[in-house]
Amino acid sequence: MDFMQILALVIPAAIYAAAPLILTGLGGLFSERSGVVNIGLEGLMVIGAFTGIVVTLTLEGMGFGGSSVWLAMLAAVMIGAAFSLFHAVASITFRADQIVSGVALNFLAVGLSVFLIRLMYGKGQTDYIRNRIYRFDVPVLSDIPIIGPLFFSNVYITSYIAILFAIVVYFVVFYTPFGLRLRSVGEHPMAADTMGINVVRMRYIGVMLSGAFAGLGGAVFAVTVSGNFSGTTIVGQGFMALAALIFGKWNPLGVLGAALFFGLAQALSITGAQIPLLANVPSVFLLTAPYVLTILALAGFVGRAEGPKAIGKPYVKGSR
Amino acid sequence: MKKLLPKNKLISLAVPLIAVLLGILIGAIVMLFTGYNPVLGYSALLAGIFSDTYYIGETIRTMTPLILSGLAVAFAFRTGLFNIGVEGQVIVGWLASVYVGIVLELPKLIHLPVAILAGALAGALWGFIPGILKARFQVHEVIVTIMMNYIALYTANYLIRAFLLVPGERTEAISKSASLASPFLQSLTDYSRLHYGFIVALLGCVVMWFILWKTSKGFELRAVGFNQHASQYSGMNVKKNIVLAMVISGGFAGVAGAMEGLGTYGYMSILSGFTGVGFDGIAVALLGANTGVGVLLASFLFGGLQIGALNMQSKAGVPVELIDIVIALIIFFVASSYIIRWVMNRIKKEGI
Amino acid sequence: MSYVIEMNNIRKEFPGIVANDNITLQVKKGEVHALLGENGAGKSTLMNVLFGLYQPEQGEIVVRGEKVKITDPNVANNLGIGMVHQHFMLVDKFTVTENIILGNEPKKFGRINIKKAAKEVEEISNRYGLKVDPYAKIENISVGMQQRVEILKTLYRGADILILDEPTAVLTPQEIQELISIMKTLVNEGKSIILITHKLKEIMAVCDRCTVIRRGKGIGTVDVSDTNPDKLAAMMVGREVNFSVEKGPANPKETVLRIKNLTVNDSRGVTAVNNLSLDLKAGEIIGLAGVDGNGQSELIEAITGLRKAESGIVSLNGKDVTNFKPRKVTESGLGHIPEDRHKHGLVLDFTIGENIVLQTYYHKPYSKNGILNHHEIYKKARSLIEDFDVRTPSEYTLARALSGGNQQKAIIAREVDRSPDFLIAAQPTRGLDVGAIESIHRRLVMERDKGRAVLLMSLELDEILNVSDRIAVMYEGEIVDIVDADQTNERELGLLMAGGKKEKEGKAR
Amino acid sequence: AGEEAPATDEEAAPGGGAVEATDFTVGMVTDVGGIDDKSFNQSSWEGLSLFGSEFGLEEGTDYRYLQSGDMAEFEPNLRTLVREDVDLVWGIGFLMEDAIRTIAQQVEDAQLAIVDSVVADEDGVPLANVANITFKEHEGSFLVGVAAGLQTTGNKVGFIGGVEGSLIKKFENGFKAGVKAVNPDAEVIVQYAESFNNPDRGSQIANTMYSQGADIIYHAAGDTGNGLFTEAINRARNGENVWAIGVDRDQHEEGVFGDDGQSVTLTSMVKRVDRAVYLVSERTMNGDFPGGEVLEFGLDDEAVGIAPSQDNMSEEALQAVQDYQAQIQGGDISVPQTDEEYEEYLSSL
Ligand SMILES: Nc1ncnc2c1ncn2[C@@H]1O[C@H](COP(=O)(O)OP(=O)(O)OP(=O)(O)O)[C@@H](O)[C@H]1O
Ligand SMILES: Nc1ncnc2c1ncn2[C@@H]1O[C@H](COP(=O)(O)OP(=O)(O)OP(=O)(O)O)[C@@H](O)[C@H]1O
Ligand SMILES: [Mg+2]
Ligand SMILES: [Mg+2]
Repeated sequence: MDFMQILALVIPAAIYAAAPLILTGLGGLFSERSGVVNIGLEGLMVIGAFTGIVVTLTLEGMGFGGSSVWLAMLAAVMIGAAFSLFHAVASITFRADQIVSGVALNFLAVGLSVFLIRLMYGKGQTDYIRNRIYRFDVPVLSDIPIIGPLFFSNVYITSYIAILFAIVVYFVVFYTPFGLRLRSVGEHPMAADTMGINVVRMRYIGVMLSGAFAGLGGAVFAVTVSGNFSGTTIVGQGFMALAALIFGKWNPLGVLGAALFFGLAQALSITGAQIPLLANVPSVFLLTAPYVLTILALAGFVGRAEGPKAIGKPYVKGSR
Repeated sequence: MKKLLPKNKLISLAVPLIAVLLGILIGAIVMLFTGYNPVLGYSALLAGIFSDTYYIGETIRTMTPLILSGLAVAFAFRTGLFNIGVEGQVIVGWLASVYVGIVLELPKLIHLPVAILAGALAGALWGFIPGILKARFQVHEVIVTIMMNYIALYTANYLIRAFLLVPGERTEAISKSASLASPFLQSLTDYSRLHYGFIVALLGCVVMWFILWKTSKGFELRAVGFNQHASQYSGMNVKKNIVLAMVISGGFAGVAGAMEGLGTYGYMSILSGFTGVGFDGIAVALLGANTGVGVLLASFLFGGLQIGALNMQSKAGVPVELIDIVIALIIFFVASSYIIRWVMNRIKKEGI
Repeated sequence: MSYVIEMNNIRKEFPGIVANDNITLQVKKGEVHALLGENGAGKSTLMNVLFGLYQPEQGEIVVRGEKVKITDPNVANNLGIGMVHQHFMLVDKFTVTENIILGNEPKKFGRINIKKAAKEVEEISNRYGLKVDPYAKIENISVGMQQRVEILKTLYRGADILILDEPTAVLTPQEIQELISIMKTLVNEGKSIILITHKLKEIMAVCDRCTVIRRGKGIGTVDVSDTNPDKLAAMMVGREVNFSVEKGPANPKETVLRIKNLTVNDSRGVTAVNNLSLDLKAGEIIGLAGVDGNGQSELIEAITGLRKAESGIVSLNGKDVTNFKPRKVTESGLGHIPEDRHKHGLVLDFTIGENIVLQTYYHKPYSKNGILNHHEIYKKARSLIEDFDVRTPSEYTLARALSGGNQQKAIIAREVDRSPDFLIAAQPTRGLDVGAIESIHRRLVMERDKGRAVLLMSLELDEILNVSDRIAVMYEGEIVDIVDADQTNERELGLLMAGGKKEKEGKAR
Repeated sequence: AGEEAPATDEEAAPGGGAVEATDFTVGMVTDVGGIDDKSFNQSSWEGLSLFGSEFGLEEGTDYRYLQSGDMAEFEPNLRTLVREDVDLVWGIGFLMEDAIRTIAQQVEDAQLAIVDSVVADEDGVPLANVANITFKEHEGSFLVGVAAGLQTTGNKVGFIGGVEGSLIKKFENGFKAGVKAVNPDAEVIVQYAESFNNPDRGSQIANTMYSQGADIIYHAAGDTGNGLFTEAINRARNGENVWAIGVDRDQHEEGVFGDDGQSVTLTSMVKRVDRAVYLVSERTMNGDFPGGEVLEFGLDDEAVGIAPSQDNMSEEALQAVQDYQAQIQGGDISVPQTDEEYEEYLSSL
């Protein structure tokens, strides 16, 4: 393989692998920027993937054909948001430890979704969906030399959607009143309160947005990558998204970059075995590369990642 | 004030109990709505824990690594750290203990402790890395430990495959001299896989309590966990203590892995995914309020539910996932203890 | 005369405590009304009720003659009530403008119109003489400027009733002067101010009337022109208070602390202490005066081993302790009451007992061979609680649950009890009421008389003048002069603190 | 050989409809995949179900399965069945070897059976109360290799393995041997995914292989292999001419894309675990438990071979497959199983 070929293989694969992480990471960003830690991203992705597949299968059965996946993703957004209420109620209203509540959410998501799958289909995993989201070459753009094959050929539309979302979220968080209020609630909820901002409401919105985005992330994973749902469809992607969030320093564009970086490392770990230079490297090095690189990056040039100041603490009016 | 104290203690005890009851109750409602008979389901579950010495043996065996991984998480919590990396530390501890169990030839009295120690050291090493990164570079331990889990999984698989593989996708069995397995305990429990590891786990609870509350090192570790600035001001070496805390936490986790390697299995397989022992440890620690006794009780609950669920599936047809739901709900209610306390106080007030 | 604010018979309870018990407060339009009371008297609580953060159990609030229900800060804002909290309500990572417009953002095409906002902020700040940089981040500006931002926040919302809760506790004398003139401007504009402060001098300087509360109960309201500090203090604590610290002449002996040509950098790597030398003798108190940020904190951190000295020597009892680890310095005879009691002084989630042995837990009898002896630890704690009058339910209580003054007493008990030859007291009375201050000052003098060397760092000139024997004034990392306390006055010190001796002009920052 | 119907059809039942309820009980413990993994767990359960319904057994009591949530549950699950005195207890998959050994040694009157492995004692002697079922996967793989070797246009084919080990090596070496037999110049790219349940990796590996010019890829990777089909469909929809070869079952369905039912599945190497399970269960019911035996199911038993869906196979390939099958059965060709045997085989070509 020549270098261009390798790039043409690795870069689209990286973007493709990154899309669910980007979306989920953005979800985590909303929650954590509002001051609520969200370890439950993994569980929310599980619910999203579950919804994505079950709804697609059902709609396919009803003859919706190609539009099934899109409707399913929409459903995943809503169910994800609804499911995140579990975390919101526990950690905001009931003042539960946010990490604990997130852990519980993860357990619940896997248990509940597989339980329901058994109930609905009588078995531990679903069938494969018929109408997936498939790759395409962007007309015209894919013919541009170099850039075309790298960024506009063999792409999933969902990858573009994810990247677009990252930019939109960046704008929303840093340039709109909503963003300012969201961040203020995560940094100093009492200050926000004295300025007439409803801290509890903002945090609910933050957590539910995280559910919506992580649900979408899970659904995207399911309809592009896995094609069916079982208890092992989502294993660790939510945690990787969390890592991308921290790695990206709670900044939407940072999340985008971190997720792409993870995607690239992952793509290399798979493709590397067939790249002449890397072929003789024991596979373990390539397999662990994304994780090792992340650690090195954090220790080396990214340095201290400082989260929103009030993160993890329930807001109790009038406490000091 | 004095008079209130026992009452408060009572509430503290009642909260986890109520949480467990609520979790089980909602589990029953779920069963009812999904067409299963909750009475049948739960009696099968209970029977699957208590009805036979075999089940009791299996429950204790399941508890053993859970206790230790729970202690690992709890220890880190107590020192202000969140060790999500217990899973990875369990894996490397498992591998190291098995390796020592295979390659060394020593009398049991030495071999067994050395093998357990090897597990502890490997886990400790795996905890050392996030510890030193946190201490030196202020890298968030949560991500590093998540990453370390994957590294442990792939590395252990690679090492087994490259150096230790025998047919069956696993390492060869450890020598008898390194084994925790006990024909006596097995025959006592109708061939369950109960092994002497549970003694190690019980010791673990004592060790954790002792280190944290009885030693001056534990004093430092807790102080650093609560307030690094004050600890530094009072002359403690904050960095060293962070590293030490992660090392000890990892050590507990490594021993949990050794329990699997030297006790339950006697070898290590190539893992197709995480063992779950580490992640369950998070739940166990939380439910156990990060105390030794609490961890012990919580892992009994978790171990029992997991073993009983098998019987529930086979006898009452209820999918094992129901138990995951129940466990999740229990964690949820424990975490929301504020609301339970609030309701209890309300009831009490109105009652008077 | 009509009142702009009337709080009638307000009662507010917290679990186990009545913070406000039937308090009445009436504020006239255009006046500065002081609210005076000991720590924990219930001042902040009363103001939080007025601002809508707490709901009173009983009582009514009348604003401009109309009975109102202030259910949350939004209602208060709409009524023209603004509050500057005792602990600043500012988001560190936001800019000045962002903090001011939060919740009330001007918009343009869905995005915040930050330019317009900044211009408005500038306008208001010019109008009232509240100098701020609209684009500066809060974490990078001085406490004084942060305070101005807080005031601007209320003005931006059009408040004409301002509540200032202990605004001067964190300010330098210069900043206090500025604030006082700002308050005067505001009142001239027709605004009304409720001012909470522990400093009677300030009340005398700006306030028209003063309401005193004690232990949650209203004691009365007086015209400031009819009263004096002694009377106010007596009203507040219910007995006579002696302001001047009773102390005999110092009896200095051998040199305990010797600092030679010390240079220290601050966290950003800029020189904060510049070639500084200072000697401190047993049996004397040196006051370290200076405007905040002139290297005092860095100097103390360098002495105590918390910060690296770039060059120079610190020696304690003749032993070179430069760049020793904190523990080594402590063991060489240092006691240190740190500036920030919550950050450095205490582990808030430890019990009082554990905090009492924070410096000594590894010693006999508190531990032996690495094993703690809880019996000894709590025995010690009990005796110190007794000796230092720390008000706590028990030695097993978490430090977090104690009031600020009692937390401070616990720290002092711990540090003094080790009988260090050299005691640093950094801002030991910040935020405390006169009663507490009195006892702490007495304790410092007691230590001096026992033959200890005491270095007292404070931003309060009163405190420096009353307690010290000699006063070292720091300016831009150097000691510009050392004067005898009984031969100087506030005016002279103020000049020195502004760099006067070196004939430098301009602001001290 | 290819005409054989799946086991769910009547004719696969050698007992032939003699329906009579007996008091025989049989149970199986699945791997983590469960009875719907589209692979050997499912196949085993199909065999057991057919056996049960043929002989009038009742599902859930007379014949049933327990699913393992993870590896730690193998032994408790197996033991549950043994403790309930189930007459024959199946462990599905070589991963259960140790659990079965432990139980077999402790409970000597238990009758156990294992698929894909041989349970032996310390001296390598198979235990007397365990029936060992293995397959000649290399033979079946050889046949699909022949098909791939003949139908590749770029002389490049790929093999995706699940987890590297002696079992999957049989698939790999058989396949490679088949390819080389008919097309010595063809290159076979081999990559292991290190996982049986990661379709994501499967599709990325397939992507890489196809990008390098391989046009036919065979997988022996369980669920991971589903990624191969995803990738192949992706490419086929964009007009590329690529194929996938399925494993264990007829995976024609997995490859279907578009509306007119085309499939990217060239063929599949079926491994009739169902058949073996059925046969051994029946023998045991009839009092002929093959304990201590190592039963090797191969082409002769029609237990491995190519799948019935053959629309995508060329005439030439079909013919060649038949020829080679005859040669293997006749002993003319010894299909390599291990890397060493493959090397030998290559030099003998
Ligand atoms: N959020 C809270 N919850 C419960 N109790 C509190 C809370 N905040 C303060 N307290 C209690 O209020 C009391 C006084 O606290 P506060 O911080 O007001 O002290 P203070 O007024 O500064 O007193 P001091 O004069 O000692 O400085 C303490 O005993 C503390 O237990
Ligand atoms: N959130 C709270 N929860 C419980 N008790 C509180 C709370 N806030 C205040 N208190 C109690 O109310 C009393 C009055 O506190 P408040 O803060 O109003 O005092 P203060 O007069 O402002 O004191 P300071 O001069 O220290 O600011 C305190 O003694 C404290 O015990
Ligand atoms: Mg106070
Ligand atoms: Mg106050």
